[in-house]
Amino acid sequence: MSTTLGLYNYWIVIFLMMVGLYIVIAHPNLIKKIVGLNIFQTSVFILYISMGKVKGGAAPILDDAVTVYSNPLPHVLILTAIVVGVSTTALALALIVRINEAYGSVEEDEIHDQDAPL
Amino acid sequence: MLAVTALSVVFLRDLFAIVMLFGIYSLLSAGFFVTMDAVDVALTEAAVGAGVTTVLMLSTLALTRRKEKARLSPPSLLPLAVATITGLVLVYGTLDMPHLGDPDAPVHQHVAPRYIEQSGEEIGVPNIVTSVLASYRGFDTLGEVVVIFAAGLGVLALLGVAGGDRHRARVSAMEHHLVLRVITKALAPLILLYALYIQFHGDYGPGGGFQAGVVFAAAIILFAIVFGLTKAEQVITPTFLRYMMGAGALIYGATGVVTLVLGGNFLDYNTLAHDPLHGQHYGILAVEFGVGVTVTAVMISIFFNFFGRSSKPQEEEQ
Amino acid sequence: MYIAVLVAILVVMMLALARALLGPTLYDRILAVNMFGTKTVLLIAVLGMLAGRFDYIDIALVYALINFISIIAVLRFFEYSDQKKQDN
Amino acid sequence: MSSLVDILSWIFLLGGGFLGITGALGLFRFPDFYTRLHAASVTDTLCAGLIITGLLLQATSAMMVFKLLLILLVLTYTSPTGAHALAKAARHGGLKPLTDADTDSDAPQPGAANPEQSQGESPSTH
Repeated sequence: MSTTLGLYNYWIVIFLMMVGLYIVIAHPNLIKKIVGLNIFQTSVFILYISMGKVKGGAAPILDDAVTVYSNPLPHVLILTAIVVGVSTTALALALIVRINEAYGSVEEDEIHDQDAPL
Repeated sequence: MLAVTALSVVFLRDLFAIVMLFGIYSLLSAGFFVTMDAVDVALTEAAVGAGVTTVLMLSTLALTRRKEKARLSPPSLLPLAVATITGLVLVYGTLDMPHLGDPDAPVHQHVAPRYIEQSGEEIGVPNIVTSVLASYRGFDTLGEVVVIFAAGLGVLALLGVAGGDRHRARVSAMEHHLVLRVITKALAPLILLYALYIQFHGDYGPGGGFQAGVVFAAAIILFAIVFGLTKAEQVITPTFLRYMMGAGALIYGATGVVTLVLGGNFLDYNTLAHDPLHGQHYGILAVEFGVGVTVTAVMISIFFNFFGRSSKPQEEEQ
Repeated sequence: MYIAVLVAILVVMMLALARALLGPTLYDRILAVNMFGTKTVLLIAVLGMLAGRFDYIDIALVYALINFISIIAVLRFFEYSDQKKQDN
Repeated sequence: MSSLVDILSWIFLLGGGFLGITGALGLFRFPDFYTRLHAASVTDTLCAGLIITGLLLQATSAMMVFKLLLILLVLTYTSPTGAHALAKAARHGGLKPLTDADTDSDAPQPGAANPEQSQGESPSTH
């Protein structure tokens, strides 16, 4: 029983990860792929953060009244990762916009079709 | 709840609705971060996920089309199978993972205790996340800032090229919306002020350059949405933004160089003042300021580029 | 007692989520997202009270601000994409 | 004295929670967009106000009171504005309010009639 509860978080993370993966693999629409990537990304964030949690711990801001803190290291990594994530997402979206301008479509198979005669 | 939201993303075809759902998803995950004590992360996710990402995705949607194409052939089972099998393997892997909240887990044994116990004396900043971010792992963060800078450059290179007629974006559709204008006028300065508070209060509470930069950019984005791009670009010109993008990263790097000149290691703030604690404090302030400037400038210029395009295709399409 | 309020807010969030999933129009979804955001602000504020650390209030404030911005952005772009459709 | 404040704050908090649930039920059950908007936005504002006021009475430091007041201010500003803008956008987009005529004749109202197909479509059909 305790195993299930203790690992519940990880399983949710894995489920989200797989949903993201599925979207990326299965959907031809590029924007939807980006959303899938973002879901995947968030699931990794959640994995890190839940690793950093210490039972009974408080937020890692020094305070005389508190003795147990959660692990600050994952927080740092994820904090920067989120901001970097949004800039890479923006880059990907910019690419999509350009693809749309060049091909008039954001569907993967249509783009392939247009490339085929070349 | 997260799982439900994610699942529904799979099935919905209207991309607009998907983006809405993604906003909810990110709100949920930020709520999760709060319960996991990661206040800084929640703050970042709040500003980034719910604000900037949604806005960027929306403007991309405005540039492309809203509906996902209906698929003719039934979805093949291969991706589902791949995902399921990978998932099962990963679940098998978690059986060996330490339980949630277990204080003896390997993650908590390595460097983290040192950060928690020593940072009060070595850095003198109450927020451990800030001291780890800007001081202990200063190199990492410099790298991240450069990545953000590079992403900003990439977007500029892709979208900044002049193309088509851009004057449509100049006039906002919300120009006539009186209530919105008044509220925006009242709120935008408040948001800017609050961003500054987050920036400089980051040593003591949740906050810091990354979050402040995003919130600051969000205020400008709000202004640009309601009052139109022309007015927003009068406030902050694109050229100025381009300089600021570089300037932030430079401030960060320069702090490192200054410490070198003063006889320490790169990004060793102890040399910045006679008292190492004060030195650390100055160093963190400078570095966080650099981070904030770069993030703000990159976010705003990314948005301006997307937004400047978003009114154009009216003429170009067909 | 805080717990009661927390549960109430969670129930509200669940209902809003259901509305966001069901639609039927896009405006319903936007409305649900808006409500969801407001409730997240309250949730975090109450959680902060429960934990006795007022740093949480900062986050709630940021949420309140960002939520407004995203709603305005959604409306702006949605109105726009509508116009585009009518033009064609 | 302090117990009185406590009781007051509990009343505020519980009232807020109750209103929240009411509003959400309205959001969930009402027949068309405008009624839902009404249910959601009106109760939402008051619910947020009550809960924040309840928290205010429990606040321990001046900074906290200030921040809570700030949240209250922001919420009272933004939430009605958002609702207003939303309603205006919906009206502009051509979503028709449900009137007596609709309910009498059971006529399918735009948007709710065929959820899967009409998602987001309804504004452009008018």
